[in-house]
Amino acid sequence: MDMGKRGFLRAGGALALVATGLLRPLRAFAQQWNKAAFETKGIAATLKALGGSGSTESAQIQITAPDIAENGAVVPITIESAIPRTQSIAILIEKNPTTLSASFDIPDGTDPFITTRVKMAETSNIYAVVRADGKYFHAAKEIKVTLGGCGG
Amino acid sequence: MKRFSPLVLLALAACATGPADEEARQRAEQVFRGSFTHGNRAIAARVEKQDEAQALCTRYRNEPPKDVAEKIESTEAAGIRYPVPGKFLGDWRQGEKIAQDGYGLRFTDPDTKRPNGGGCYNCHRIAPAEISYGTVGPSLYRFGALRGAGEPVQRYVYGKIYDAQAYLACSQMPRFGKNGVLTEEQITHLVALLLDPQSPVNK
Amino acid sequence: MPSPRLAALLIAAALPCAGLAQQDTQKEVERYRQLLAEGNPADLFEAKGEELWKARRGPKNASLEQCDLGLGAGVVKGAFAHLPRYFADTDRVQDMESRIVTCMVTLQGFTPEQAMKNPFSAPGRPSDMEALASYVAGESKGMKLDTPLAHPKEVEAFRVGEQLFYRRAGPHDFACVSCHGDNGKRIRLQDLPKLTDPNDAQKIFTTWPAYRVSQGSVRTMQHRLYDCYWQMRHPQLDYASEASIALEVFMAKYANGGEIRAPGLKR
Amino acid sequence: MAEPMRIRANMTGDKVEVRVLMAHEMETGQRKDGSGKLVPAHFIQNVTVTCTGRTVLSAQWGTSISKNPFMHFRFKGGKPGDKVTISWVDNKGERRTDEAVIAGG
Repeated sequence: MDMGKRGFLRAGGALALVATGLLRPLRAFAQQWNKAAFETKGIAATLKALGGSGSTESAQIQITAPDIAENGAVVPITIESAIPRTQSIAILIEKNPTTLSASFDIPDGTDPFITTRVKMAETSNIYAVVRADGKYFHAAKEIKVTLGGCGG
Repeated sequence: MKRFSPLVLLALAACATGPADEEARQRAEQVFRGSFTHGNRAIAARVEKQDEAQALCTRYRNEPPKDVAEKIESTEAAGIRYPVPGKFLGDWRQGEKIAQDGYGLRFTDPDTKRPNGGGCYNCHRIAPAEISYGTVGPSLYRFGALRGAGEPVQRYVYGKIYDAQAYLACSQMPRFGKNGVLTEEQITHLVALLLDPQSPVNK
Repeated sequence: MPSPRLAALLIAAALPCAGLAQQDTQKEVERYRQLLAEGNPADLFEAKGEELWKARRGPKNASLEQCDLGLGAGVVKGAFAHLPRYFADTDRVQDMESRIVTCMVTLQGFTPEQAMKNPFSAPGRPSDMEALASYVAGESKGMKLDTPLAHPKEVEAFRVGEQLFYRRAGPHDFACVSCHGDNGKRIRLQDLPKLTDPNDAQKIFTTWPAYRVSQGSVRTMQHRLYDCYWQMRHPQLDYASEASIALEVFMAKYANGGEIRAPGLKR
Repeated sequence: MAEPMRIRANMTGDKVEVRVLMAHEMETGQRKDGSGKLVPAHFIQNVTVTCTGRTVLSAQWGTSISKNPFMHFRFKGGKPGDKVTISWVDNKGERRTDEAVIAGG
């Protein structure tokens, strides 16, 4: 694709965007990527790789997602924690080839709330794992992934 | 002003099967042949020529007059090849796989050794475990339980899958046997899926 | 042995009703679609399309900004609402995509082959056309579709499109009407609009191009038709072919009056 | 080269609602191309969001985040006119940073 300058700006309104390309310093990514956790299979093993020895089921974690996904490539999911001092939220998908999908660090001042979209290889339980005050809590929900279109 | 008035729509629709339509039909055939030129010629040849039922159903927009309908039904019925008596019921497990599978005969389906699927769930509810089913055709859930599974029903289901237009001219259902989409054996597996008391359809 | 027809009458009894399960499924699928709606990745395509539209490209090193999409050279806003339409300079009816191709040829100096080389993206191979079409369609968002049917060639395209809509062929005996002739039907879990019913057509036709989550990309109306014919076991529909445009003219007539919500978001 | 993100940042009460779309293939490493070869994994691994120099969210992602990722979250302490800066880096070391100005409620 032979495109010229990539930056553009939409002035005014809620949609404002400035592309600054490569200008950000590397320290923005001082945080490491937890390779071990992302390559682990299984809920318990992944929890361990994330640093938890065990976790308690909690009704204070709310998973909002459809019971049925029309397509497994894009499954919308919202996780909200009402547990005081929530520090991180992780999304685990039991039957995916690798269990851990994402982990979000929630600093003070940021709501313990995250919406994203995940891929699901098949119908599976998804787990929301919350670390709060150093302890681990979780909630789970089954999402059915359906065949769509004319199939095959 | 340029807006298409309902009246014009009506006028265009009304002349759908009149003689003035023949001109539009011929022009459409010309356009059709000129619009699939880059693909597989064998597939193009297959769709350029319509068989009698296709041509009649196109002409009457799937609502043929009674005499035409009867002609289509008797012609199609005469073409059904039935298995020997007692061999209508195949294996419902294989039937379920065929009902799920949509493979075959598309221009990206080069593997002609892989059997074609029936794609039945695209249009029908069948076994209750599959929630992703279509509604273009009627629900077939509990088909055998509701209608029995004796020889006349077996024969009917086989024939209906083999050539739906033997029963209803211009049915939207593909003529799976007549057009060689499914083999006779595959059809017996589908008969079993619908009629076998052990099939999840009838549990 | 009874005739097949008689057997059918004997056997066809009241069908079991679909029951609650189906409604629950529909409700959850609807929820899935609602949850997706808060962020449409087609936004990314619109932005890229705008940039491409304004970029100097091709042998003539020109942008597409002077493209005449039917409302005069340089007018993008609202143009999509009146497409397809007849264009005097090419003496044919053109849809948005074929018209963009024309502009890429006349303004930028691409050959038609170059301009139509990659209309449908594949993973790792993005398509400029999908971005350009998203941008142009997006510039008519909120407007009512109002395609003309005045010029004799527009009328002819409608009548050809109508014939093609009902034309059954191939090993599955499919025509467009096989799936789009009734209200309230679906394939698997996907709703099928009755394209000759203005209520359905207005809601659906005006959401293309659309980001398709199953394909991870914006797909255009040309792709929708190509994909339908693929499912119909027809050969590959030529890009921007006369048949494709005739079908668009036919569908647009029933969709006229519908609010443009393109680029949309779909399974 | 990476395409720009689409960022919306709006005030809702005393909180900033951030919605972002990122253009990325998010290739799993398990898909085969036309010739049957596995396409190598290519996915965003780290995302960082800052507002006036303060980190308001950081994330680690695996291959099962959907193609063209979307994310929505909210934080306190921002005001209209402030800039929200979002950066990502993927497993091939490609990176992208974009900014949006917080709009009023």
